[in-house]
Amino acid sequence: MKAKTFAHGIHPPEFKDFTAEKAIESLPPPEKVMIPLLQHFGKPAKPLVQKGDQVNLGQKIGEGQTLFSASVHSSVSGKVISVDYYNHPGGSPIPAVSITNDGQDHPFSDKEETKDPFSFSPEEIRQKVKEAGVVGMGGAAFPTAVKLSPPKDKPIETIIINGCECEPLLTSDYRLMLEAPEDILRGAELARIATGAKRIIVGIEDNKKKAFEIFQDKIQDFSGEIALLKTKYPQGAEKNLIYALLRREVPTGGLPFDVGVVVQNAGTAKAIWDAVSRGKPLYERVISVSGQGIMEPKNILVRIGTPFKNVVEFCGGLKENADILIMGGPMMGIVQWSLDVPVVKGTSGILAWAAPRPSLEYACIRCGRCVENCPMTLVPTQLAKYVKFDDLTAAEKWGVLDCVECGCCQYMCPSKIPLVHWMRVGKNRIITLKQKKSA
Amino acid sequence: MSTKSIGQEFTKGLWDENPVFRQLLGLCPTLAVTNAVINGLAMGMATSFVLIFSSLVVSSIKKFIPSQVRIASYVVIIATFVTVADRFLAAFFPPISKSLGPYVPLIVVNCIILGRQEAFSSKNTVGRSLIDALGMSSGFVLAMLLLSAIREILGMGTFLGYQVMGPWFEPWIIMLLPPGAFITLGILLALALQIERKAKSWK
Amino acid sequence: MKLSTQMVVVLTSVGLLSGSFLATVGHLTKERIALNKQRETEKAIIQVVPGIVSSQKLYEERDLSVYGGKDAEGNIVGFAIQASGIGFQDKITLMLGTNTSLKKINRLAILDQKETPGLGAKIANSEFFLLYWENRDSSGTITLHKPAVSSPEELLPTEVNTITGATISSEAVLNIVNTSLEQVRKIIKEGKLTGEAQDVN
Amino acid sequence: MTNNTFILQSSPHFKDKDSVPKIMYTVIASLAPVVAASLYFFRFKALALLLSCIVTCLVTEALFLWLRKKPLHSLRDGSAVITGILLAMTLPPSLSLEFAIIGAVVATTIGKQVFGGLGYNIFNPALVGRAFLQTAFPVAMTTWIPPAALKIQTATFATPLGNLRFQDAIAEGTLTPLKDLFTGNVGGCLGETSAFALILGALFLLSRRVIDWRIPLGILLSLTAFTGSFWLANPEKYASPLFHILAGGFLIGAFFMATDMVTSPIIPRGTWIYALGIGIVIGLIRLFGGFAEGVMYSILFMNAFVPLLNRYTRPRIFGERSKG
Repeated sequence: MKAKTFAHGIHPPEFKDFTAEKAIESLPPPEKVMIPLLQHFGKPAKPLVQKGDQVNLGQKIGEGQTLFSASVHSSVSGKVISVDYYNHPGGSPIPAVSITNDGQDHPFSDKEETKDPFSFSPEEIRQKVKEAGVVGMGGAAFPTAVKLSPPKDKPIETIIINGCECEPLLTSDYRLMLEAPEDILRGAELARIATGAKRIIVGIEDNKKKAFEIFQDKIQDFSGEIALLKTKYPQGAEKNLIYALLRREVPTGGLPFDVGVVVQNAGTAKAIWDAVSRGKPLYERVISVSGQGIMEPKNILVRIGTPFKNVVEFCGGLKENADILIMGGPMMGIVQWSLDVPVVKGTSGILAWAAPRPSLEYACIRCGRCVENCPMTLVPTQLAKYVKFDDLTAAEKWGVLDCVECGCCQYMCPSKIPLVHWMRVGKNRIITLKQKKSA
Repeated sequence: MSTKSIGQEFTKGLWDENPVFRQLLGLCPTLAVTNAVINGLAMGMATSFVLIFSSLVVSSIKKFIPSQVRIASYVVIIATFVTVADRFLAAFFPPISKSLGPYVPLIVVNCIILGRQEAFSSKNTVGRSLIDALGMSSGFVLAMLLLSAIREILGMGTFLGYQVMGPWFEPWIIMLLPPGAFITLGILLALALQIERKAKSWK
Repeated sequence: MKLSTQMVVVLTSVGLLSGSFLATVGHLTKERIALNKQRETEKAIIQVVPGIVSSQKLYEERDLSVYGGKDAEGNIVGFAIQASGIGFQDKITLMLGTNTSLKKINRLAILDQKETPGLGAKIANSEFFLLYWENRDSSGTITLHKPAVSSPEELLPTEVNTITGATISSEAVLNIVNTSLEQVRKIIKEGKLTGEAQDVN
Repeated sequence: MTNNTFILQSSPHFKDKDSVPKIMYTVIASLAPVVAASLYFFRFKALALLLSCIVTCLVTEALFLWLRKKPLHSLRDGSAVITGILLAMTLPPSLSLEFAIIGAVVATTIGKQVFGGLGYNIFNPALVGRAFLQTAFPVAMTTWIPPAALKIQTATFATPLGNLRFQDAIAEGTLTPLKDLFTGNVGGCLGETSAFALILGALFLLSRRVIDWRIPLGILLSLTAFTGSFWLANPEKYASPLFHILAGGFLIGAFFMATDMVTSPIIPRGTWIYALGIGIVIGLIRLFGGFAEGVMYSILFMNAFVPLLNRYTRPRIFGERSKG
């Protein structure tokens, strides 16, 4: 079978050996959790509890406000000690519910649904997913219920399960695929039912042969297929994944809906299954704790709201020389200034290592490597120049808004120009300008 | 109306408002004919002649010229003196006339001259206009001399036709060609700007 | 005075004054300019046809004039052919002195050229180029010797020298010479050359 | 254990090991065979020219950095050394050193520093230096000596292309054999004689992905098409494309000069136009122009179009629909 792929992209070192063969361990619930009310793409949830309230495991503590929002659930049972701003891995403080764990936290009551989950109607599935506060687990944390509600005029044909995990170091999805393949496929089946799609395609990179074989075996029971993809970054980016599998291009500014596709991360598929089959809210997730700066890299199942500190301590702590801490992958992850931030729904990994000395920035020597590797076929160096000199019209015309911030350009840049930074600046300025205009 | 002293009126053309280095006017002849000092000098003199006499005439008849037709009148006046210069050169200095080619008639469109009429002579007295024209002419001749001296010395190893470089010197032919003119002028402009900046920082 | 009238009056008078002034200047310099030109041509003719005392224009067309050089008795002893053609950069005008049979070139002079200074412009230089044109046999086509030689003795009588690095300019001159000789032969054959052309076979 | 202080930076946090100095030193390494060939063929003359060009480029660069109050450590990026080597490789071996020094000064100042230094220049600095020399000292720049290894004693010696263009080599049957062109046993500039050494260096560059393969290929294709069509029509008068490829500065130009990153387009479509343009202009100059060799001018000519090409060849953005 020939591995499929897209044009451009890069091959950063993988470093997956740290954790690839380590089975998922469970982190004991911490004494205190801080659960941010915004852990997703969209508006923050409205708090449903007050200081002093007693909450149970899995109890809804924040209600999703609008369509683009998701509910938040308690990950322990105990007492609410505050509802206030708290550190957030995104950078700026966000309102969060702090809960002390009373240790009563018996495992989640697996009250089996009396009804066969596959006989639910699309509307029922969406409702249960929404109720459970499921969001995309790949990192962007887009509310899953929204993704399962395609507009009427855009019939969905295919559900793609994203098993690429193209970011270096991360292995949480890989472990899930090895340890719970049925749950992922069942979740995919539910997504198929909810969107009315005809088939499921699971895309797996060819550096995860083991997972690929398991899935090839398990897929027999479902109406779908497994596709082998070339190991390449950013193979897991939605638009590039769709192109690699179906040779369809999502139009600029559009969504996968526009080409009849819904993409779900493997972890998300499992969360959908848990939510629909057992009514289990999304209050824990699997993360990879890895990197040269971590004593014992591991894959662990963590309650949402657990401080990074507890997670890192569970993995033997940081090495002396570790001086960079990242939530997410090394290509798109966000640096953390402290270990005192909580794990959120979008946390796919916690990485640490000794950062190399920052390299000197040279003038652009127009080598064209950013152009050659941009998965969106943009011209990053030109865009950066337009943004730098505030020619936003040109920047927009040259497609700055289509940038997915994957970082391929900056990874390859021999002049070490912070291209992604300029893209973000450009996008921000253009969007702010547009909001001002429409206001 | 200008409020400068007579001395300032003259010296401004040499540096502060030097037509070539500071105002970047009249660059066409500056680039085209400065491949030998004699040509540069002749061009400078011819231009000076036209500038001085046009300024005199324009400043003395400025009262009679309605502003709607002033440019047309200036051009006629300038063209008259240009033709005189051209004929004079052709009659008495045929070799120079030949090597300057069409650039003498082209003095008509030299911005320095029309510019001074418009900016100065049409607003000032005859005396002041004369001083201004003399200053500007000197500035222009100076620039032409400087440029053509550099180009002739490097391009032929001579100055006004006299050998100044030793026999070891291999002439830089590029300096006689248009690129040499651009490169020399560019470097001189950069120097002028630098000197100006330094002078400002001292003040 | 109305503005429009004033405009007309001013422009007319400025124009009239300039015109009359220029007419005077033109009149005063006209003769001298013509004289300059004539002298230049005469000088060139005497230079290329040695030993003559006067000359007479025998033929003229665009880019080609033929002058007859006369000795003290008024006999034509040689032709001076003024011809122009395209060089490397611009038009080249030259004066070619031949004997009356057009079979021998006395000398060559370059009247006007705008070739690359220091390179193609050497065609106007005796030491590098014109020296090699003296006393050439022009009964057939003259050819260029490549690469350049350093003394006329190294050339065949029907050959002329090349300028190192300026082959195109050298070729251009050669071309003008060969073409004009051909043309003049034709003109003589057709009997269009007025004046007494002697010794023409 | 948790008193580590963390570095804050924006993503991506991984960076490729390639850097500007690394690229530059790779280019220098790739020039080794060419330099070795020139030293072999022209001995001491080649060494003297090479050293004076490199040293002058470095000194001039340092002077300019000092004048512009820029950090001197950017001298270490290796770009000045490349300019020096490339300039030396395009000079005739008989050139006196003072000309080479003038050329190196011009290359660094007018070719590079007046635009703002590395990354900002429009024209290939080495070629600017050479063009200046060619125009300033045309005779010295077109006087050739036979390679020392050839052991031929003649006063004047023509390059294979000069021979073809100005001495009717085909008609007289004196066209340089392809074998000599390949090994480099011919007259010419220091670095352009040996096709073998050039191809060796070029393969190294291509394998390290330092140069864009489109540029040499594009130039090769268009030059072959151009000269080939004339050759097929009249082989008595025109030389074969293979001769044009192996003779003169084609190989060094196509692989080492036209591929200069700073002065070539960044977008593949522009790169093709640029490369095809160079090939055609080379053909035009060699067949119909006033010079025997046209590589230098054609590259400089197309360099001038690079900013325009970059501006008008925006690639189709992924997912962008073609306008109806």
